[in-house]
Amino acid sequence: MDTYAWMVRFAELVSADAERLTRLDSAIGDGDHGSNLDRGMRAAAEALSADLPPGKVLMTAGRTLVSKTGGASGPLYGTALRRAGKALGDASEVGAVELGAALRAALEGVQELGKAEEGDKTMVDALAPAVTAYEAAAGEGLAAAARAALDAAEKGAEATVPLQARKGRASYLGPRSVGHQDPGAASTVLLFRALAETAASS
Amino acid sequence: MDTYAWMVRFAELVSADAERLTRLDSAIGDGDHGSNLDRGMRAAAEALSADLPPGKVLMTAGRTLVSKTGGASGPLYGTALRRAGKALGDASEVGAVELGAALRAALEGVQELGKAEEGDKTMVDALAPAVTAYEAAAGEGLAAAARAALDAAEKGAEATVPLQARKGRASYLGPRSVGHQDPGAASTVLLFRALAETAASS
Amino acid sequence: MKKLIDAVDDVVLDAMRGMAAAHPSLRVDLEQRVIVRSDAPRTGKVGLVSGGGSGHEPLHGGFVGYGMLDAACPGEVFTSPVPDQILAATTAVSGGAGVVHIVKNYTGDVLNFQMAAELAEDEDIEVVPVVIDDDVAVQDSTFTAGRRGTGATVFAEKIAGALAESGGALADVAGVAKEVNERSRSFGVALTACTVPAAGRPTFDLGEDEIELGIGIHGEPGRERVGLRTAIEIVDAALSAIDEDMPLSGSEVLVMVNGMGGTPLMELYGAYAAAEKWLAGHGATISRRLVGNYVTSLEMAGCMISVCRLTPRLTELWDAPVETPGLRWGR
Amino acid sequence: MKKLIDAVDDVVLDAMRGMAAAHPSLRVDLEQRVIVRSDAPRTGKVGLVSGGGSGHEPLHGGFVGYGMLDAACPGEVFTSPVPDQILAATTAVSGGAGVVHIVKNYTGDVLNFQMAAELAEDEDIEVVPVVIDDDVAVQDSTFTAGRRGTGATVFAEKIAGALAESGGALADVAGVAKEVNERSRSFGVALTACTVPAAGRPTFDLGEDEIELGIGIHGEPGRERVGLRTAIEIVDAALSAIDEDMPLSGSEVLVMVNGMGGTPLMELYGAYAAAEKWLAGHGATISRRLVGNYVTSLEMAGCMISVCRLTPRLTELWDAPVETPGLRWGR
Ligand SMILES: Nc1ncnc2c1ncn2[C@@H]1O[C@H](COP(=O)(O)OP(=O)(O)O)[C@@H](O)[C@H]1O
Ligand SMILES: Nc1ncnc2c1ncn2[C@@H]1O[C@H](COP(=O)(O)OP(=O)(O)O)[C@@H](O)[C@H]1O
Ligand SMILES: [Mg+2]
Ligand SMILES: [Mg+2]
Ligand SMILES: [Mg+2]
Ligand SMILES: [Mg+2]
Repeated sequence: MDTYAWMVRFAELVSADAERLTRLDSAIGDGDHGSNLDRGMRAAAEALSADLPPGKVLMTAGRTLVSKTGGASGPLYGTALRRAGKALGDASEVGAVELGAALRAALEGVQELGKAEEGDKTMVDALAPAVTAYEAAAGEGLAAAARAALDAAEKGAEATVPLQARKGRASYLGPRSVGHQDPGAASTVLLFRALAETAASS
Repeated sequence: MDTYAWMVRFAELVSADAERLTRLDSAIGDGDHGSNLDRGMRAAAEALSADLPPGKVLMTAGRTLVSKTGGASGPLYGTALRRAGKALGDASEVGAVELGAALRAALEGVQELGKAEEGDKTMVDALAPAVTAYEAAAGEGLAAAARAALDAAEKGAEATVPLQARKGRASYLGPRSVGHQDPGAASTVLLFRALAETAASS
Repeated sequence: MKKLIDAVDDVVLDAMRGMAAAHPSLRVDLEQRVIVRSDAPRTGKVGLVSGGGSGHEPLHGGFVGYGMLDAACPGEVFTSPVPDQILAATTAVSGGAGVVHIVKNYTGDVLNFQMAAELAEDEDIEVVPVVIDDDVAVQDSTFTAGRRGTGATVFAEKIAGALAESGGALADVAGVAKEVNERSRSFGVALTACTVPAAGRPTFDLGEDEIELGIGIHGEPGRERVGLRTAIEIVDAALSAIDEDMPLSGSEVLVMVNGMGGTPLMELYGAYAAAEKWLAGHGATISRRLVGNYVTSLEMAGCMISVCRLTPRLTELWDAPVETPGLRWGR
Repeated sequence: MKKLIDAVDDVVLDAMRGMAAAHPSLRVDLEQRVIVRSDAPRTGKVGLVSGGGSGHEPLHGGFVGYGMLDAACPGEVFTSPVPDQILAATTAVSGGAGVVHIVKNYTGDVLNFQMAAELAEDEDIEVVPVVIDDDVAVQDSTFTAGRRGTGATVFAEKIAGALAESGGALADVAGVAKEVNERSRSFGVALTACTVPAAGRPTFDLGEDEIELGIGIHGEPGRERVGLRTAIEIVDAALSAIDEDMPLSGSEVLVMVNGMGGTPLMELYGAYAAAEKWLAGHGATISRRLVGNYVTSLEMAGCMISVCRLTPRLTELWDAPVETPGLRWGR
């Protein structure tokens, strides 16, 4: 698994979709999620190089996100990637199983920091089912597992629409947060799309 | 000549046309001429009573305008009416000739205070030709003279459209003041419309 | 029209009620419509009175207090106050040493202050009017109404106020206000129009890609409508117009980057950075400054830049303590 | 979008450049993105640091100075600052007596400050965070992100700043900031939305006859959209919501009628008059107040009312001298 290619592709997808993410955040937040994540991932992509070990790639991306993103998504995405990188350790090759453990660590990091449960209408609603689906399909290999994770992330993000937010800015809207997709869940889909594309082409 | 009826009618006409006057003032001024004159003439109409001598009516209206209107039009209209009232003196009856002298005094008062010449795109452009036309027709009686004055005021006001302003707020616009009617000239038409209507019905 | 108001006809009065409740240091007379320092009149002190249409807050009511104005008379929104008001303010602050009227050069203001001065003279109060006409956007000429009074009004009120506070004589207080006016120039730019409550709709229409250069402070359109520009270009247009009229090279200047009401402070600071760079590049040094909303045009977006060429004496008077709702330092 | 800016991506940096040029009393580090009192660090003095998204000016950078904040870290517009920035501010003001972080309760702010505090502890700087959550428009619950931090931030920064200036210990400075937060409530109303430069269009759409009740300060929609109301009705809605949550009868209060950026001062004074009347009718006495733009939401039109139930000690700390670009008295 080429984590460098994954991160670069994630940065590209975020850049291409930044406006949509910001629009989602305008509806139930403060209208900056796209520009936040784009700023962070641009910096991350610049900080990375292809010759870093896979774990180090994710750790560097995570640290850069924390340093450059701001907002809620900076610490959350940053922690997710740092934890994932840490889980990979110094390994020079990453297989389906190792990546599964890394994704699980990422989810735990996000929940530890943000205290969100599934159903709170946050990125956790895409991340948690994606990780579970990945683990369930890990036996079929990296590409299949990543594909399953993407499907689950997409369904999870879609399922945030009818929810009332209990965490993040959207929670201030109370019942008015219903009917809109959570921007962080939407960007999490991009993380798994990048993963699926990278895994498929490797 | 019933100066009380004249002033009351002027107040009514201003009230009915206040929005149009303000719109004219928005184009080349600061968008308050209608509300200014309406505020002033409301107060003036309230301060007046039908049993005052004709000259006193105009003086009271003028003083009230000065006290309540503000802006450029307050002192200018106020002075015009005060001077006109002064010219009428204590007379209990006002004929065509006396009113002519009063109107001339009003014009002089406005020009003394505001230093505007004909062609500067101000109320003077309606007032001056109206006074001249009145004087020319005074021999035909009050109603005819007032009618002639109204015609001249209307033409004078219309003729301000192509002019570039040299006095008042419109002058700040330079060449951009061209193509709009001067609001003070437009309200001066109402003064003469009120006069013509009052003279016709007396 | 969306405004935080009750009745359209009462906006000025309601604001004065708020000033009265908020500032125990001020005496607000709702009947006469004047805002007066609570310690006025002070025997032997030259009185300093200003006024004009409302909608330029904190000008003028927010500049009443120690070291600045003794009284202000707010007219209706964008409408000069009436002579009765100005007379009431003048008598309220007259301590026997005369009263200076700071008058912005608008026909209405000039005429109403002139009538008030005549009435005051009848009551044996000596009045010296000082007319502020600093706006370079307007071509000056004796055949016209002349230039408008805008941002330099704040400079004149602060500096003349300091001199009056320290016991300056009538001629000197008026003289220093005139000196400030002569050494000051302003130029304003609007990104949006504003809405006079009584009119109910914006004074002018500006397209999404247009701005007005050379606006006044009464919601009146400017001298030229141009395409949207960057802050650096806008600051360049303003300072170039000022510099052309009053060369700045070699001067120590007081600069005000003034918001017209609806532009965030963040943007005004950005414009100030551009102004500082421009002036440094043209040989002028900023030694004093104001960045913020001081002479507004209701909720208009945009800014006005004012520059005063300082002298050591003017700097000293600028630095003197002032304590008003809108400007305060040194106490 | 019409803004007085150059490049959308540089608005915060350009504003900081302007702050740097305009205020010699501040040290502005464009690299680290922090605004620090020029006399920091002062040995033995508890440091007071705040920060948050930009676009709320003068909060927080405008409140750095004598008697208030020691440093501020402005994030991108409406985006929490990053831990590196907060750490830089914390080390810059650390005089060995510990540093208090004033944090507005937003997930992003809380997380970024928390990470910064951990980094600071690594450098042996003791940090005590105080979270401000005064906004009664948000239902409080342990299952949610809780209430937002809004207007009370100004109260906490001023009062804790006064205590820190006079030599208060770490626990006491943090304690008084917490006390202010507990005794304060706010409620905001928007008449228009605002436009984040990077987004390029208004955060939400409001009809010509609609207003938002219970807005935050980040351009986020409020808790309820209702028809246009008068100032008296709006003030009643805000103060009723506050009073319901924290009964005001019998209290001496500090009141802020805060403009969101695009509402003329005139209207804010009108609203203050209405607030004074409302409070008097409900048994509360205003003994201190602010009327103006202190915690803005770019150019949003509207206002926020904040109330703090004073004690003699809080009043004394409020009255203590302060000298910052945004708040100044007593020197
Ligand atoms: N406590 C939390 N746990 C997990 N995710 C969260 C939490 N709070 C917010 N988020 C995520 O962060 C996203 C918003 O990110 P962003 O807009 O960049 O930050 P901010 O809300 O500070 O403006 C939300 O859509 C949500 O998915
Ligand atoms: N110097 C002047 N002489 C004669 N009339 C003038 C002069 N200046 C302005 N006016 C008249 O006053 C009118 C504007 O009145 P108004 O809008 O009420 O006052 P303001 O210009 O102070 O807002 C102009 O349309 C013009 O006719
Ligand atoms: Mg956001
Ligand atoms: Mg007008
Ligand atoms: Mg006017
Ligand atoms: Mg944000």
